[in-house]
Amino acid sequence: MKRLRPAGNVAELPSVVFGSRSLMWWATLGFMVIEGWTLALLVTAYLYLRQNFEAWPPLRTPYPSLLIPTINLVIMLLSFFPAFMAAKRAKQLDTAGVKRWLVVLSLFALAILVIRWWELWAINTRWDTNAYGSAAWTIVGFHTSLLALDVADTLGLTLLFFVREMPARSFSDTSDNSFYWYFTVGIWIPVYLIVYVGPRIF
Amino acid sequence: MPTTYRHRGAISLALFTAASLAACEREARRLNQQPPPGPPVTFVSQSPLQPGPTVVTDTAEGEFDDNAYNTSEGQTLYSQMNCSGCHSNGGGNMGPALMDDEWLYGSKPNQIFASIAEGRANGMPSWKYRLTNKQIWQLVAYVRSLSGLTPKGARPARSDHMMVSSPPNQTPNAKPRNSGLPGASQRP
Amino acid sequence: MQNHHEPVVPAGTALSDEDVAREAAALEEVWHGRSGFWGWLTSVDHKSIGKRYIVTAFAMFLAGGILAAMMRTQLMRPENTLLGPDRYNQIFTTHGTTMMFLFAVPIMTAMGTYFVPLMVGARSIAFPRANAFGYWTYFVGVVFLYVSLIANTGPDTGWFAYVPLSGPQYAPGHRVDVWAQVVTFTEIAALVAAVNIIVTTFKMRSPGMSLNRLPLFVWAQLVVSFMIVFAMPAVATGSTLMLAEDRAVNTHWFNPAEGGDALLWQHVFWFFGHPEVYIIFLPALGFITPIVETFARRKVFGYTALVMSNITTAFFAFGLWVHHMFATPIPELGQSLFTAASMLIAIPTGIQIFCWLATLWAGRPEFRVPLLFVLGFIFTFVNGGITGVMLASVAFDKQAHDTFFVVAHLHYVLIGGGVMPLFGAFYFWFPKITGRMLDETLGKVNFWLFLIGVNVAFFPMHVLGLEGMPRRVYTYLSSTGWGPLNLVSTIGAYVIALSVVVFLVNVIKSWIGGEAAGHNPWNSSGLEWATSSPPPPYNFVHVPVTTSRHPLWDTDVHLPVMTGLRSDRREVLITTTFDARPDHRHEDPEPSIWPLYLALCMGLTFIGSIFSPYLVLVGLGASLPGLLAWAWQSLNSHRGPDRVAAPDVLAETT
Amino acid sequence: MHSAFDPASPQAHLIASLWWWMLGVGGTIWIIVIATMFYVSFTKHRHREPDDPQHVSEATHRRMERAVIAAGLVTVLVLTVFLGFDYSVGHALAQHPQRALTINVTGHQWWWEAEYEDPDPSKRITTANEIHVPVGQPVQFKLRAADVIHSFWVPNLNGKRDLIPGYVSSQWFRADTAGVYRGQCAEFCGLQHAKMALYIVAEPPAKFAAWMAAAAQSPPPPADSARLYGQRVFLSSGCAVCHTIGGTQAQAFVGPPLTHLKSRATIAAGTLTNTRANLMGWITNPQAIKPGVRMPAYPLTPLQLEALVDYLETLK
Repeated sequence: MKRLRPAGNVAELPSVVFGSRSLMWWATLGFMVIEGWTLALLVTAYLYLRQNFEAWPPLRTPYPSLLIPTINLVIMLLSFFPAFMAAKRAKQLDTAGVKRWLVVLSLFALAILVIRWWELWAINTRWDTNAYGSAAWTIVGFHTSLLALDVADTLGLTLLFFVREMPARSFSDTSDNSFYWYFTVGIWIPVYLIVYVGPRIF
Repeated sequence: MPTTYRHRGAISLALFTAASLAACEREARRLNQQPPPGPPVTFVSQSPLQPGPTVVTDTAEGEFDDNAYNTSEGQTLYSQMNCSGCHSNGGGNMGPALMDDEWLYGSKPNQIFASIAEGRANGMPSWKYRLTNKQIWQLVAYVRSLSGLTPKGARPARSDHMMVSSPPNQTPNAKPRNSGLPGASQRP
Repeated sequence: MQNHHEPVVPAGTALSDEDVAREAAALEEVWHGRSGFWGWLTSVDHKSIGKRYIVTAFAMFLAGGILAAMMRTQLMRPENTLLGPDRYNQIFTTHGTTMMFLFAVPIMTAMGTYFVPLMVGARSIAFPRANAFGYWTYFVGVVFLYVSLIANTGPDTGWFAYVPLSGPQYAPGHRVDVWAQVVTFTEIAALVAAVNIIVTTFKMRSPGMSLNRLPLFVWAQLVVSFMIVFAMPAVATGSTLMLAEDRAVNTHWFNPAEGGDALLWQHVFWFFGHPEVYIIFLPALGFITPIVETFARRKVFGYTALVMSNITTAFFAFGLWVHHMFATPIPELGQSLFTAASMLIAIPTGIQIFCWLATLWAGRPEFRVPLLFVLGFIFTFVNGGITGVMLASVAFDKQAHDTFFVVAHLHYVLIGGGVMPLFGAFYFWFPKITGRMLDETLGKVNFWLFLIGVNVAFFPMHVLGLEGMPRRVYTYLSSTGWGPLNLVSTIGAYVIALSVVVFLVNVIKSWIGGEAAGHNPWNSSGLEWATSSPPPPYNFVHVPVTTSRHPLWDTDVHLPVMTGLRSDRREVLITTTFDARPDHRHEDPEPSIWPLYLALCMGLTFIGSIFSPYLVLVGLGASLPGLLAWAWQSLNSHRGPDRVAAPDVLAETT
Repeated sequence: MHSAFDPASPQAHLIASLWWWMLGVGGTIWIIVIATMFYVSFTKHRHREPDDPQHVSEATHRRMERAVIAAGLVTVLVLTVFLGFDYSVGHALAQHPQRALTINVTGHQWWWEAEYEDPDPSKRITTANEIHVPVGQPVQFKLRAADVIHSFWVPNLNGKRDLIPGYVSSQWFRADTAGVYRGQCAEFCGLQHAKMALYIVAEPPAKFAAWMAAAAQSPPPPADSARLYGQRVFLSSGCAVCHTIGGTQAQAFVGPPLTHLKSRATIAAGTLTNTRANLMGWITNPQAIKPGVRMPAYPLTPLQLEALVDYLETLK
């Protein structure tokens, strides 16, 4: 074996970083790509099945309701703000600020998840009625599982901030949590348009 | 401590074995069984009030009711023999509904077997010379699955047809009621 | 600040042996987890996980092989009654499912899990606990499939489970549900490993290992990880969502009477299924370059061409799926585009083979067992590649599709392109993993039996297919005249089995009493050879600095390293994505039981979904405290102080 | 009689010629690559570089570069020719005839139903597992599946085509040589996928027309009492709930039609030759011959069985 010769020293480098420098950010990104791609494939399958029908939604199948989904969409868009604020405070290492905005975000997250239940029924067609219902339920249902995961993540993080002392790394985790929240909400917009608005258009 | 662990291990092993054996039975497909010699259909009782000796067939309930393959073969027969012509997809039309909890002639496997094999008044033909015992038992299993009388794990899901009624795997477990047609038990 | 970012190596003196020993002792203290059974369950060391991954996946190769031997015995003569159709269908489906989902993909990611951190000079993998979780999830799938098979609930509709045969009406019982969930476990495991390998490769490379110095093994793993990220969601969509839903909650994805579509399954499945082949094949190509370089005693010719071939193959792989569907009623124009794409993909593969041949030509080859397996790879794989080009032709495929010709082709490609290099890799890296050399003579016996067995077993199948023998038949009539060639093929299968037995004997014998290997028995050039065999839990005493593509072949008498990582906590060095300049220090997690716990929860959730929705809720409910405990544990084991680099502040915290 | 190597139609000929050409070119390429492999690995030639593994001389590098680029170009060239040949064959195969005899083929678990299309519904002939076609005339198949996916494949005549529920696919060929061509379901379709064969009987047009005429007739009623008893057994037992016999009350299409059973060379979708003994064995216990097949072992007394087979043997 060759002898080791020091070529530099890394002791002065930081040990907590934010954004794309940190490993957790990359893991979050990977998760987002996988889940986003799965959702994209489901939407493709939805549009593929569309070709098997003369009308969309199929004959004797009601349109999805728009009221509740639209309300929830507005709440989701508003939730960008607490997510953004939580990330901003985290980057300032402001524990009180992070706590405050995480609580707000958690409330938003819970509200969205609860409304999602009625939002599923707003499809107005059961999953076992026809292929249209199956596709719509699967798409919204899959997004719901992403949402639930994100809600659990947010609630867990908030809880930890309140019950124990958190190391500096948790600020980085908070900003990654917001990053994932942007994704969950952002990806909902096309889903909303296709599943709820789409049948009235195509 | 170690003994508890061992006990726990033994119990979970036993449970695991039991589950696997149950799965074996539920998934078995006994394809090549020699048919029993003799007349096509075992004599079965039509009603408990029948005069003379009451002969009840051995129902082999588990082999059919709790067997996914046999239930599925029963489903195939149901459509091939055009049972839906009268009973629709279980919803009933000319014949009585099969997916509700009401049974005119009893909901026990051997009672349904008798209904299929011997036929019933008001139009139900006798199938004993057209189907084999095994086929009738398969039909019995399927018919019972329609109203949630067979173990859930063996019941079929939707078929590749138009959805007209909810599939057996969605039917809640039912408690059957033997209503009986007025005077049904007096009929031969 | 800038100085220590520069990987340029200043002249200097080597560390003394005492310094290195002291550092190693401190690291040993911090990085060595608990020993014993509990230590084994909680281990998050990528080498320990990688090792059990490799062993499990290889056990699956043996299990799938035993099933194959049973099938070949059944087909040995016409109208054989050893296995009935019911058993046979379960066996061939489990064979395919095992080989594709539980052997080939996992063993390739397992090799990546073990070697990528070593090859990029990292102390650990990016997400060690997720890595353990991935392994345990896969392990649940392994156990589940084989318990089901023994309980007569083995899947029986083929490894691509075409609907409606695998749908709710024609596949009663839970056999196909088992298949769908086994696939789910593989998906999760593969995706976790893929993200892990991508992030490890992007962020944890040794300082100076810019992307154009990345070993080709790692390039292959990186490209394949990206393929997994885009391919696995397709099968997740198909099996975990659509098929499982159709069977359990009566959705109509594949029911034409309610607007569903049986061809949708084929599109979704093959959009995953074709890249799957390359997910198996590209890592195997990654094994070949270091073997060729080492035993030809020459740096590989055409590094850039090899990298580009990898990347283009990955891109094309996603544009070929329809060539599995040429016999279906889809528009002919579409089909011809897929023909062209299927032929195009032969070009990058061809170029890689030409580059290795050129390397051998300029070098001074030394015919040790790993190199023999590479030659065996070329001998077998080129055959499979050529039949692959033939099958890309729509007209010819309509004859050969779904026959034994395809069976022959896919085994030539997967055994030639996957298993041959894998055996080479076993012989090559076994010394690194165990510290012992495999026996050379037994290795040669192993090689020749394998080469002969594979060709005797699979070559006759080409002829059988064109003589009209469809795949997946449990028997055939003697009047078809397929008997003699089937007998030959069965004999070949037994020769393969014998060869694998020789390999097992070799492994056991060498693991117990093989010749000690030392750090770098083959005098190879990669960083994995710069540490002891087997490597210590922390991989490297000091993170090596890379100055070329062949760090250990550099004329420099010393190995330049970075010092300064803490030895009082598990700390790894993170570098920048492209240039691999030191960026920050990252605290690596401690051993944990929670990955295993969460994997069991996932097992409960997905296996439970077959039986009852309540079990899904129980599984998910049980995993929530697990997730919290996972986070809690890493907060507790945290050892400060930290230096925080936030956009607004740079602060010291504890 | 069951091989893509032995084409009997222009379509199969085209594919076979493509195959032989591809085999020749592909085989040559394989030999060249393997020969090169042996050459670069095992020969002692003067281009081997010195011991330093990092060292490759300019000249050697240039030679390697040229060789790899040339090999790459040859690959591209060969593939282009492959592609051209394939397109021309594919184009020829895709030209469906304007006018053709049309046969509707439906795949069942595990037998083939074939209905000869005719504008007059009463003239439509339905048969099973053996499809007669005229030599020298294009025959168009419309393919449907009754349950799961099957694949229609007669290698001597043309490539295969999948039968997919919800789709109607089509396939055509023109048999140029009279003969009996075996085919077999090529897409895995369940328990008895292995025993789902079919035969294409290609015969001269006159003979084919005679077959058509005969097939349109119902068989004569039973002539003697034994056969009459056999018919009664057929009609009153389980047989008639699944099978059709023209001119009788048996009109079910669950199983193959038996109107002209004895005109077929095999029974059970090509599994057994159509002899008296095989027929008896099949009726006695089909599950022993095709485990899982939909036909049950119907219990008959020996007397009934004899009479039934006597009757079935009259269905010419």
